[in-house]
Amino acid sequence: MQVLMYLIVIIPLVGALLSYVQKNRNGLRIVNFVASVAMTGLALVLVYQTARHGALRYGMFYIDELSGLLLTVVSILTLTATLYSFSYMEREVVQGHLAAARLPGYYAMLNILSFTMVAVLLVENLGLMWVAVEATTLASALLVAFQLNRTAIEAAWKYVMVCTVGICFALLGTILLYYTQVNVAGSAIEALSWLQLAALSERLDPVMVKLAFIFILIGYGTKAGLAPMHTWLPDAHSQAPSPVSGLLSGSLLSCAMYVIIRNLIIVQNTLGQAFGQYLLIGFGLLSVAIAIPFILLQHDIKRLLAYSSVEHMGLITLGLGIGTPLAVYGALLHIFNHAVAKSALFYLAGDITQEYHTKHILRIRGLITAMPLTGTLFMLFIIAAVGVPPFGIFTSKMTITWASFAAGQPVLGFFILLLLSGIFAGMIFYCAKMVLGAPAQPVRKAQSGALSQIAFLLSFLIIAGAGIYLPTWFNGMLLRAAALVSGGGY
Amino acid sequence: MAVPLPAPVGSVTFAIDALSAIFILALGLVGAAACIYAVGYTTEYYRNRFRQLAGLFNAFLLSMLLVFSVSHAFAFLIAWELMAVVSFLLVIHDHHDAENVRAGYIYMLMTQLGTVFVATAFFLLAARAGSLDFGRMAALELDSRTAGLVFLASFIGFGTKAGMVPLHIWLPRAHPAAPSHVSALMSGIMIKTAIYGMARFYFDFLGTGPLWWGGIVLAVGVVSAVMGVLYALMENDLKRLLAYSSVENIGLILLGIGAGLVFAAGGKPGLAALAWTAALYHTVAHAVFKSLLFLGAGSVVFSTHTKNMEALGGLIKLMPYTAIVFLFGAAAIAALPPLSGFVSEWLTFQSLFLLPQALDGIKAKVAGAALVAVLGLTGALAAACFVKAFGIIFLAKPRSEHARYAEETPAVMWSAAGLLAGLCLVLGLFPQPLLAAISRVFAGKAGYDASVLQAGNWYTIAFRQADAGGALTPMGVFVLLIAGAVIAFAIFRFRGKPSIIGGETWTCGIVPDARMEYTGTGFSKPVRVAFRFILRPQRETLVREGGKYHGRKLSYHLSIRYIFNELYRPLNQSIIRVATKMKRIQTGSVQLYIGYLAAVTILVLVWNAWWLN
Amino acid sequence: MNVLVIVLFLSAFLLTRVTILRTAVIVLLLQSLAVAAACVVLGLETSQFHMYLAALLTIIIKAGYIPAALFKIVGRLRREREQNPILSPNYTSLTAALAIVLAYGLIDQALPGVVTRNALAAAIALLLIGLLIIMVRRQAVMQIVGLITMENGIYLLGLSVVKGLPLVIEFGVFLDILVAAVVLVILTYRLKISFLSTDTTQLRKLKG
Amino acid sequence: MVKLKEMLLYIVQAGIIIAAAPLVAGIIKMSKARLQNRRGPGVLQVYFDIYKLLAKDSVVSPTVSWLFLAAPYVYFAAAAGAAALIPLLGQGADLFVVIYLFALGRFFLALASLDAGSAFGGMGGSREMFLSVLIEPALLLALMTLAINSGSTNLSLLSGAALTKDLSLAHIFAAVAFLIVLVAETGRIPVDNPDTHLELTMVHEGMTLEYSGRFLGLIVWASAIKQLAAILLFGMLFLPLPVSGAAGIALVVLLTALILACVETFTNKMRLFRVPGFLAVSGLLSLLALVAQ
Repeated sequence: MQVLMYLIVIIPLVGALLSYVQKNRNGLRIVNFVASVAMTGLALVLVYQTARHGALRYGMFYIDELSGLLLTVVSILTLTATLYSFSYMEREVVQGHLAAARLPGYYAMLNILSFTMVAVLLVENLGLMWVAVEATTLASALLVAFQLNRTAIEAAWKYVMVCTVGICFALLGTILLYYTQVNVAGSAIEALSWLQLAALSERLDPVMVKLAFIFILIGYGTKAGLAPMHTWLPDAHSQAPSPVSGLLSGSLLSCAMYVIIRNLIIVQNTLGQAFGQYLLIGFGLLSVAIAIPFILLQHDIKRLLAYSSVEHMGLITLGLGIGTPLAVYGALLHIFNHAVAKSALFYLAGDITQEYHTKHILRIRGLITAMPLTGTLFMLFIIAAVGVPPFGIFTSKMTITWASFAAGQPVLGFFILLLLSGIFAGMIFYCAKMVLGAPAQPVRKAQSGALSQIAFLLSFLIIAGAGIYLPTWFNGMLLRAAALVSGGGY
Repeated sequence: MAVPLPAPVGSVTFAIDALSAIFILALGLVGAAACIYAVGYTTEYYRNRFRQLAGLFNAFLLSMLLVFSVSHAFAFLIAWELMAVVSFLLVIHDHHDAENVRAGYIYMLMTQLGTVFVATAFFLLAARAGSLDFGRMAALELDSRTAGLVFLASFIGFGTKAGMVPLHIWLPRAHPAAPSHVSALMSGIMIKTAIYGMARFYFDFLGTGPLWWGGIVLAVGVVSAVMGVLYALMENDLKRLLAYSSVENIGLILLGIGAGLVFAAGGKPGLAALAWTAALYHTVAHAVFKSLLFLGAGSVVFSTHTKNMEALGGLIKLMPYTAIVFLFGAAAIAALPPLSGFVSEWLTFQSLFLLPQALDGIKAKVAGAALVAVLGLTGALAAACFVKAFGIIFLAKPRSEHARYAEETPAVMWSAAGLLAGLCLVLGLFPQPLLAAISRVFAGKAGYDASVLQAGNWYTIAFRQADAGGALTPMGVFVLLIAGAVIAFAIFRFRGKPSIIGGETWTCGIVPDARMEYTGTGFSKPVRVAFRFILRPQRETLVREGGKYHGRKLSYHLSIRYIFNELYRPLNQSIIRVATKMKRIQTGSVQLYIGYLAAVTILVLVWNAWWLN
Repeated sequence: MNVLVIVLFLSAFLLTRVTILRTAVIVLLLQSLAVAAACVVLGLETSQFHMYLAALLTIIIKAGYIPAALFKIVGRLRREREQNPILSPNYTSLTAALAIVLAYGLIDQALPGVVTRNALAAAIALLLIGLLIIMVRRQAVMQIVGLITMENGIYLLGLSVVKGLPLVIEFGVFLDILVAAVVLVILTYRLKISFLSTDTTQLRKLKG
Repeated sequence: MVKLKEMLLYIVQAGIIIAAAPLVAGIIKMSKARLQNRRGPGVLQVYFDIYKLLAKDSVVSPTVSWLFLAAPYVYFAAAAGAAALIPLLGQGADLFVVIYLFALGRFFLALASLDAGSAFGGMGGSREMFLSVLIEPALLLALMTLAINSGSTNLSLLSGAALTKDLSLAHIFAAVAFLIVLVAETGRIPVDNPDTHLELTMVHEGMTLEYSGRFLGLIVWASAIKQLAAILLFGMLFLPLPVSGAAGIALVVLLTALILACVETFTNKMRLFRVPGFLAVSGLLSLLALVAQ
């Protein structure tokens, strides 16, 4: 197990190194294919073991059910993003948007990004976690700017500035938390280990913890795309190359959310649930609400999806805010579902923009005729993303809503449903505009590459499967993770 | 039966009780006919996309079956949404027509809004019951405030799906857009899932409520019935006409339900059962004849490739079987004895007529009488509407090339519709088995007493309650009609074998032409004029100078204003306006973005400080 | 220690007034040196070895590499200076003064009678002023300077309340700052190439 | 089989009404002529007309379908069925059945009017359906005033209720309301003119314009039956029988026929779009009757 954990961290690093020195394009593919498959496979084995045998700890590395869930997300998305990258980047080169010589750099950065994300999940220390989260920003910033055109640089600039300022706040919060820890336990104890913090949590100074949590929530919330700190998100997600957009939306946001959850566990123990609830529900509602106008009036396909991510992050936050085991379960399940669905949507959007040479929604028509598989899947994934059965997001969305009612907050539950139907209106409207009808240009049946099709179908199977049946071990893992969060304590 | 689902949904239970059984029966009858029909209908029309269509169609059937059979709120919502999305995909099946896509969109959106309320209703209840299982919800005693909220939420939610005015706006767009055998299912069964939901809530979950519940349902029912049939009568698109007629029939069902609620609230268990029986009987009857009509309309479209009634005519000779089955449907929906529509209409009349018994005072009398009068009005309008539909489509001479070269559909199509036509007659003549099935719904339900509705014998349906009663003998009516026809025949042959001489229709000496025939628009004109305060007809006459010898050419365009659609416009516009304003927060300025960040931090800190004290 | 605090206040205050990029970088350099000195002082007080290490890292990264890289850019951006800032220097200074007052007020409120009162106040002031500069300056370089100032503030805060973070984390933080600076510098170059200017207010294409 | 006997009673009753219907029509015609200072045809004239029509060949347009040929039978059967259900000899039936039997006949006749493809027929059908839209609510309201107290819509119970009642104000209101409906339903002045063949004014006659010979004979007879049934309904429900038994009924019918003739003589046919107002008066009276009870 120990080896497994180290391997998961090391493989992407090695992959990055090998990619960077690789000049041969086929070699590049083989390296990345092997690296991503190996990492995903090992990660899933590790997750399965965790689910079966409980938390594992080796030095600074730690994995429990909560990080296991996130590791599932990150590893699956790494695999699909890599698979999709092959054909996407190839086409970028063919279409002349990109020099072939820059491909090694791309794959190296991609590997580093997945390394940083895995690091966020596996370290057992809030400080190191902060380091890893900041590292994800930096690794992805260059990927966002990868196209090096004006908009990409603009997006990257905003991304780095806003997120770094936000993350500075998170650092401030982390330091404050450390301060309380030192006050209680002296500096002898392992600093900022969240296991220790959670164990100490009942003795921490509530005032300071409160202050710390505010900074932490706002700081990591920036990274997780909570309104009103979400402003960078649509820019960055729309300008990055599509595989990266998928990864950013699917796993990076989830990782930031994971960090918030880790902090939340400690804070809840110290302060009781109410404090975190108010903040989380507030930010969650605001995020869902703020996404509505942008989704209702949107002309950029990738920005549409990005705002949908804001909405989903808001929903997850709401689930965490409601705080009952059921709601947290829903939120965690939602993290998983959203990651799979949204990443696939970004990939598909990438294919679509490459085919139509535009991101403008109103210039894209008749997808289902022009690109039958892509169009069909795009529509199905949109339907999945707005939370319609039989896809998983429906289950998690309704679980969160139901939890809200069950927790004695029917008004909140009703508002969630109402706001979500606003999102629904926008998403379905633009989806219908793009997918249906007769294509404007003469129909030339286009197909995506075989590997990317595999990526799409894999995502589709997961999201459809998650709506119908969750494997018992996975479900059990989710339940235990939810119990961790709402029960507080490890 | 219990099936495990991903927790925390827990295991999903399936239960089919008397209530579900009735709806499943309707689904089975209509579904079977639609399936048989589809064998003929889809091959010609959708050769390319046949597989998709067939798959979705079956998924649609399955989803409706699930809606009727699950007994778990979460599973119900899954089935409910599944039904919505599958039917949405069916509505947009022919997506090259932008109108269909728009119809599908509006449908999907309204359904989603409806689901918001349905889910709210379920969750409100389930939160009290502490379980999502129907059994636990039914066992719950609710306080009146929650019960009222649940009632309103479920009524709005299910009402959207049922297509009650003013939440009906999707229905006349979506039903015509789908392929006809799907329209048949949508109008026949899908909107009845909402009735099922209401019945589930009002029987099982909520129990007897206050009087205003029934009042609201009755009011909405009246408006739906009258507006639906008025719009249907104004319509010249065959399938839209049928769709609006569905709005009307939902109104009629709601009248039954409303009366049932009033009776239950007024402590008249027998009459409450009677009124609900009326609603449920009409549900089944409408399922049969509306599907039949949609299948008939499908056949017409299949042969003529147009839904515009003004372009049809004379099909009775070209498509004789389709014409006969359509006539059955039209007569049934116009509630003519001895067909199925009459039985439910009679039951509804009885329950409305006895409405004053549940209440005291003059107001109740007037209200009851007014409701009966409105029901009569609706019935007469429906008759006018279907005289128009059948007359303009099937009778006289073809009005266009479309109709002139129509051919009878394959036997599989008209015989499928024929099955339903037979059912109309069976349900009209032998209502007892279905009534017996319906009466089982009330077994053990507080506030309902089905024993009032005793089937006296195999040919009579009757009810008797303290100082009220009534009986109907459809079979007797049928026998009398046969006897009357025999007498008529005898009279006809009284002076020997008749001879029939051919002679053109008299048109003041000119050779008759299809263009002289009365049009659908013309046929509905008197009603349009009389009801102009609701319908707000507008006409545009364009005068163009014709050739030298022809004088002027007139083109005439008539439209009515849908006052309920106009309710939505300001809403829509204000949403867009607000959204446009809100979008300004994303200015693109990175400094401002960081400003937001700082501002929210300060706000939260201040809130925190304030909250501490 | 008090001398350092005065230097820090002064540097922060100065930053609000400079419009020439090179001067801003020099001020930043000074500020970082002051922070490093604070580390050393704290090391003397607590006689913890890792404080010296932290001071060294601060000098290498914040007073060494980052200013060097910024100088290099600024050398390329000859014609760039902070013109028409969003908030004029006078007002910015005024706000900064308010921030300092606020910092003291906050500390007296939250931690009355703390020993390192002045250092803490300086830290919070740096944080707020850094944030302020990011919000009211157009030039990319000025924003980077603001960010580093903010970072310095947080670091100083850490120093003054918990005597610095554990070493491993400290390393990580420094690494991140280094990489962040690299990334930002690269992006600034790209801004110059693509937009012919490093004025960030022209980044207004992505909205809505 | 008791029921069989009952059924026979119904049929016998229908037979009597069928036989008597042309007579009543003739009586109305004659009394109308007398009121207008004409001699007019004899009371048996309608029989003669029908007899003559039944011997004639029918001219049928090639445009029409089987429906056109079947409609007279349905119309006749519906009228005869309605006649059988008036509670004279038989037990009577439900009120709504009678009303919907009328609707059945109307439905098919209106369809038939569209079948020949002439504009007159369509106009007649359209107007007939329009009138029915106005008549039915008014008719139901008028009958409701009675039924609401008896707690049943069974005609025999209703007529029983009428017999035992004194002539109250409410009763008179209701009677007048029903009379208005009766005029409209049987297609008489001021709603429709049974004697006209002027294109723009005819309603019922417009629908039957394409019929000739035996078919027309059937329709004329059926119309007479329907009229008699309606008159009987009015008489049974709203007029207290002065003498019991058949004589009483005959008297009531005569009286009603006379009233109809008077109405026809003293009013003019009104424009189509004034009819709603006319029937609204009926509705209003019914409501008054309801309130006055």
